[in-house]
Amino acid sequence: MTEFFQFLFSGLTVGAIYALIALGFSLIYNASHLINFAQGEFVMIGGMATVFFAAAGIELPLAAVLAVLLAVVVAVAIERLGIAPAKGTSAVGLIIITIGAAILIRGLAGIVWDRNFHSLPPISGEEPLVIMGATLLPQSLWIFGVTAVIALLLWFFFAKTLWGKAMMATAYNPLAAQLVGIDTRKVVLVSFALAGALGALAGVLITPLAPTHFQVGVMLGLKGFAAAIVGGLGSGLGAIVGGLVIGIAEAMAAGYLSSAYKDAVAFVIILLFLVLWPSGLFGLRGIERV
Amino acid sequence: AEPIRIGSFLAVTGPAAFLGDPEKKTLELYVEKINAEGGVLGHPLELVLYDTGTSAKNAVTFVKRLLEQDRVDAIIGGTTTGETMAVIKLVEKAERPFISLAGASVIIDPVKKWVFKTPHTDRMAVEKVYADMKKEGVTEIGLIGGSGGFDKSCLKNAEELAGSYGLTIKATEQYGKGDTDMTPQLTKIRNAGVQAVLFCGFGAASTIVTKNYAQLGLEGRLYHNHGSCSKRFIEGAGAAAEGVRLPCAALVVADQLPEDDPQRAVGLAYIEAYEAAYGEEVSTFGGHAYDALFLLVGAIERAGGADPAAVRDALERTRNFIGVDGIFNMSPEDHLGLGPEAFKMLEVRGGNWKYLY
Amino acid sequence: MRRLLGSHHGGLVLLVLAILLMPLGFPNSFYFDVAINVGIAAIVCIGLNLLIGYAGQISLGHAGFFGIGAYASAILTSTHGWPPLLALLAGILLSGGIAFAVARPILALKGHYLAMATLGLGIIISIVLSQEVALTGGPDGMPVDPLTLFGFEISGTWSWYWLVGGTLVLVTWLALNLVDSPIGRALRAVHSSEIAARVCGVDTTAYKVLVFVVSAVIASLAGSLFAHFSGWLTPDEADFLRSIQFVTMVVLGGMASTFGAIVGAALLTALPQFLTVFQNYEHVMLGLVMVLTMIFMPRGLVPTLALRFFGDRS
Amino acid sequence: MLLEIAGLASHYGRIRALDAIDLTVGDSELVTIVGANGAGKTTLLRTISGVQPASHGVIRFRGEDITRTTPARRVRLGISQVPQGRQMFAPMSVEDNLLLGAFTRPRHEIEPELEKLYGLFPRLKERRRQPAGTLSGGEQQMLAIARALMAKPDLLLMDEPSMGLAPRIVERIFDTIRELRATGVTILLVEQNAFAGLSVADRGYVLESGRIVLEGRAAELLADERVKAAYLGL
Amino acid sequence: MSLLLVERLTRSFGGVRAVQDLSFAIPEGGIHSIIGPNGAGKTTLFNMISGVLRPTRGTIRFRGENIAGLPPERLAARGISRTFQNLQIFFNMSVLENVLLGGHLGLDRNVWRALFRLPRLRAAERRARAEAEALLERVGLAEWSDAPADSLPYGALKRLEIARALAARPELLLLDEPAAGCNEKETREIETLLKSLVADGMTIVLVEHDMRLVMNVSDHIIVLDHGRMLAEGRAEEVRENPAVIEAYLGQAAVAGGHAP
Ligand SMILES: Nc1ncnc2c1ncn2[C@@H]1O[C@H](COP(=O)(O)OP(=O)(O)OP(=O)(O)O)[C@@H](O)[C@H]1O
Ligand SMILES: Nc1ncnc2c1ncn2[C@@H]1O[C@H](COP(=O)(O)OP(=O)(O)OP(=O)(O)O)[C@@H](O)[C@H]1O
Ligand SMILES: [Mg+2]
Ligand SMILES: [Mg+2]
Repeated sequence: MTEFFQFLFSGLTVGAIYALIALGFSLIYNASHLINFAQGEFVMIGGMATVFFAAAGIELPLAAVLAVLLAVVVAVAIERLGIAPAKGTSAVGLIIITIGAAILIRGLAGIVWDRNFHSLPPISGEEPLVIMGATLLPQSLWIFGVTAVIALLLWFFFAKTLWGKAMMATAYNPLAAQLVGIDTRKVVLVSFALAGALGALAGVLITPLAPTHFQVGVMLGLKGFAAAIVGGLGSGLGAIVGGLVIGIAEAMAAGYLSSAYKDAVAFVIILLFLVLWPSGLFGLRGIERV
Repeated sequence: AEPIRIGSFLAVTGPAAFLGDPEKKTLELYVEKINAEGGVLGHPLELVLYDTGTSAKNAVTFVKRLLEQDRVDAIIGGTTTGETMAVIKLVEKAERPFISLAGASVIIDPVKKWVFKTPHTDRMAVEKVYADMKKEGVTEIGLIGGSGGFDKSCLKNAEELAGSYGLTIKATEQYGKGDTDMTPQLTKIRNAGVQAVLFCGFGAASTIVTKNYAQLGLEGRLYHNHGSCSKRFIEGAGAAAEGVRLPCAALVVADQLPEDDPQRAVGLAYIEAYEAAYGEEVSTFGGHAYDALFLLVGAIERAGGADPAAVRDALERTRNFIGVDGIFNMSPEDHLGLGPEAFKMLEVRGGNWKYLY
Repeated sequence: MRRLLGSHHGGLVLLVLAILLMPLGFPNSFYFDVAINVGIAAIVCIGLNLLIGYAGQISLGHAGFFGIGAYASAILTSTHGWPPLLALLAGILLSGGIAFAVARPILALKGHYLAMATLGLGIIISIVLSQEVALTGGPDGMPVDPLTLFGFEISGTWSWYWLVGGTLVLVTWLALNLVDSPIGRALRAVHSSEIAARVCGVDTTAYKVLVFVVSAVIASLAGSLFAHFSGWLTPDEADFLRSIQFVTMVVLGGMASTFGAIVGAALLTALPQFLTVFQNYEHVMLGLVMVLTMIFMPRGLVPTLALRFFGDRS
Repeated sequence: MLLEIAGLASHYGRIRALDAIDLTVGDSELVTIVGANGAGKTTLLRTISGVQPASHGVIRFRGEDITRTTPARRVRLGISQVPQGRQMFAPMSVEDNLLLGAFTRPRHEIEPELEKLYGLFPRLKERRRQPAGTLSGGEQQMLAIARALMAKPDLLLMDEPSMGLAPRIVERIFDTIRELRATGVTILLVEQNAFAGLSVADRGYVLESGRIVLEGRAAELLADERVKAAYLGL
Repeated sequence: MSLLLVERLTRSFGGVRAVQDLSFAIPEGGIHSIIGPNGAGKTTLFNMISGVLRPTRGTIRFRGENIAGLPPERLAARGISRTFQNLQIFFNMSVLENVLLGGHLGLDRNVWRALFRLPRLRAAERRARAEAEALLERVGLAEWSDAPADSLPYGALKRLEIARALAARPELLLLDEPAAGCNEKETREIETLLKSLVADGMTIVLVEHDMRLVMNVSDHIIVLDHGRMLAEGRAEEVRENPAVIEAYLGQAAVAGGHAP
């Protein structure tokens, strides 16, 4: 039983990280139906920039804030310089732009910062909590908490505020959105800025658990994307559940099946989920009619 | 005078960037230094260096480019075993001396006429660890490593060698690319009942495994292989790293070596130069590149020029070359020339390396 | 000129001429090597373009099929001593079989969900390839025997150049024919409106499966060629980053344009060689080229240029 | 003059869809544009709303040059459109679609307006929670009209508002148009049903191949032989 | 025997019953109109007949066989063709190619012949092109033939859908508001076209809100309301039915032709 809880805690921690990244994907998706493959780079910027600002003598909390701001600036730059000017580019073309941006950011990070890995101290110490005989780090609790709060805020924003609805409307039908007076350019820009901040926050939170380096965004971005898809694109709750499903699948596969094939098992599970829920667990489906 | 052209292909980016980056920096630093001091035999060195992105396919293309287009006199590179193995046929056919920076022993065993290497083999690292385990009275162990070539080669050697040191492997676990938590794997190892664990990997995973090990409160010592010989590891893992043992090149503890140890001076000089130039800590991987470059320079000097065949022969006759990885004595049967004594056993104590033996 | 590019036989003639004449400008065999890699990637991209560009079904997992072909050739020839041609066919059967088996459930998905599913499929394949050390040599890779065809060993860049060039021309010709047939039209219809296509009598599922299998088979063929050509094979070739590279080639070159696929493959294979002059900044430049191309040539290189110079919309 | 357009041209790529359009709409006036398929009616309305760029000429609204302002700003200035093809926010509920129609309005004005429009289209009230994309074609058309009205525009652009609606509802739409006009809303109407369109209008324009070929009082146009032959099917 | 026999057909979406317990018969030949208020269930009915939607309950017999629930491609093969109220044009193709696709089932679809571009396929393609051109001529789109479909104005797209549906040589043609977005003159052209198709022996079911067109061409009218049959009969009968006037036509329509 202890064993099970240990696997579960691992899955929850990792899953919450994936969820936090997935929320960034969903945010941009909600405003523009775009998949931003540079989302993982925001996570990288969050961690790396905090490390380097701190190394430059800035207090850690301030360094983290600056890192988040830097990610926002980068996100805004991607939107302004990459996405906004690309009129008439297909959906896949826009994805290629975000992939290009990711390569560019990664390249710059490797030059401006370095190609080493770096860690940050945890927020509340490293003394593990023991629950049901299994251990859990306080940092995990921080990650759960922040993820839950952000998911709640996003849910409130999209479900309850007109601004949130305007953001989704922009994605559903940009032409109609303009015709009802929504400044679609601003909406998409804001979604990028928020996603940048979210990604960077994730980076700040996970670096104490898993060191960051200039290429850390590749795999984290991939897992975050998978979480967003399994949960259903655009759904905050979906991002969380999707993240946890994948995190727990990985942990249980490593624990009970085969650690060598745990990633493969996780992806098999993702495929099964997609077959059963073709638009993700909480994704919109069936609104198309003729 | 005509420059002597040294070609290089390294994994400056991609999964092995952590290894390739210091290799690149080292080569660039010392080529510049050598040229500033008048070059080799009066010829300046010209370094042609390509980033493979840790891809064997790119390695092949770049080596062809080095051979055909850049017409280099010798090649240093191949950060990973895959990149190295993929190009061996090419350099053998082109008959150009080639010094690999990758770990696996297959590179030089069996011996290939034009191929040399500088890093200790991962087999040697495992042997060093196993010897220590045996000395500590350990008989049952667990293994954990990543899915990359470096990790898997270490795991494979560990499995093959265990018997000869009287060790039983109770559990072998793996983690995936970019994983952020390895507690499930370590839980399984713990449940298997082991007295010590060997970690086969490098980079961020070193830190994560060590922290998770402490979090779960595993008993018995955690050993790392030489992939963790970096101060970053201690910094990242913090208190969790205390008591970890691992085999490293002398370079890592150059300042703790006895005054009369010939490697001390070489190591300290390299550390000073590298850290002054880049403001970051040296790594043993950069050290492989250092040794490769100076082995090559020495051979060129002895050969009296860059003629490939002569340089190759001279390389093969390298005696008592004091590098940061150890003391090299090459022969037609041994294109590495390092003995197991090249590894030093270290332990993390008080947030620093402690040189044991 | 316009007619030449517009009607597909004209384009094919240009391709043949390019392949025939290019070696005149090659100072050494390194150029052949790049050209061969371009050719191999182009073969994959032509198949992938049928799927992505024409049928509008994204796949982020085609490197998996490339890898299956490559490893089938490597393992069956080097370890089991099969004749290369037979190994190549076995690879094709295996890739095609896997593609066929998974096609129905996977292709029922749409858009980003399909992207995720294919990505997962590719990742699973690449994990198997790197975990089955006994079979594949693991992440460090395995050697591959040279290609022998009808008793002749293909060795040296010259022979490889002609072999890959010839295969490329053949695949291009077949793809152009397919696209320009009722089947090709049906694929494009699937892209645009599945429901209307079905009402017109198109069995959309069957066509999606068909094109998925065809593209997987083509990728497998290219993988086999690559394995023999390179002589050493690592699982990186089946990695998801490689899959994304293939898709990028197709999109940069121009979706729904067979010649676009070739140009995209050429660009992304050769570009890194040019970008080495930027030293540290080569990745930055690569990213920049991708972004700028998609901004200024939103439909991809070939269709945008064709439109600009010939006012041709196709 | 509320809306003044001079020398307006617009292109799709190299295709010129509008050419040298001069057109005015006075305060509280109802102006109808008729023209065959492809004449450029939709393009004209899109250009006025700003979702289609003008390549030449000026558009002035209350004397202010708005040729280059964003579509969103034009809505805030009081220009709202019932677009051709309905343009729903398909997955969102009917009510959310309507609320978004009032995106530029102050909060407290939204609720009464919503009730008023539900009164006009009871069908929409019945379906207020249903995703707009699942409505029938005609229901969507009602929603498109209601959504545009939620903005309480000063200038209402209507692109074939009667399309796909049952005859009884068409009647109601034209009644509404008349009422709106009576309350001072200015309307620029594009209508395929030229007879109905011109019957409610003060003035009219006839568009052919992107140019204005005829303009005048609505009654005059209705009597014009060319108009009769080409658009009234008489 | 009726060409199409619908029996107790029902389709619901969650709580909404779009079509309820509907039964009617369509004999072979002639133009049969289905009219009714917005949301009455006309398009839903078409969707079920053409296989786009599965009925919740009930049967649809085409030439005596129950076709309810068969996929659209199978129904297309049996001779049922349709147009869409919400345009479903292949915008990534030229106008001509759209029509060619309509005739997909009549073309050579063999993969091998396609891959190797054998002469038989080329000949079939040439014939199909000629036929498609003729169809475009017939709906008045001849001069647009090579234009990309996405550059056509709305009204022309409506006619393109008709041409595409005709290319399948259907026995039963379902038209969902073909005249929407067309002016009087264009509507007249559609009227002429429909009549000529019927003269060729086709059976047409028409959904349309343009009462002039409906009254002019229909041999038989079915009026739906809330998914049920409200009335059925010849044009004159339906036009004067008070229930139909109340639910659908309104007063002005009775007074004279069209609103207002
Ligand atoms: N996206 C487009 N690309 C290219 N040409 C277009 C596009 N949209 C419209 N056009 C062309 O512009 C011209 C005007 O079209 P528009 O839609 O404004 O006509 P319309 O008068 O509204 O017709 P309808 O009565 O059918 O709605 C037409 O010739 C059409 O072919
Ligand atoms: N997918 C769906 N989900 C929920 N309700 C639906 C769905 N499809 C149709 N409906 C409802 O079913 C009813 C019938 O719709 P249908 O499109 O058949 O009407 P119609 O008679 O064609 O109307 P119109 O004349 O406006 O085109 C409508 O009220 C519509 O809101
Ligand atoms: Mg229009
Ligand atoms: Mg309808």
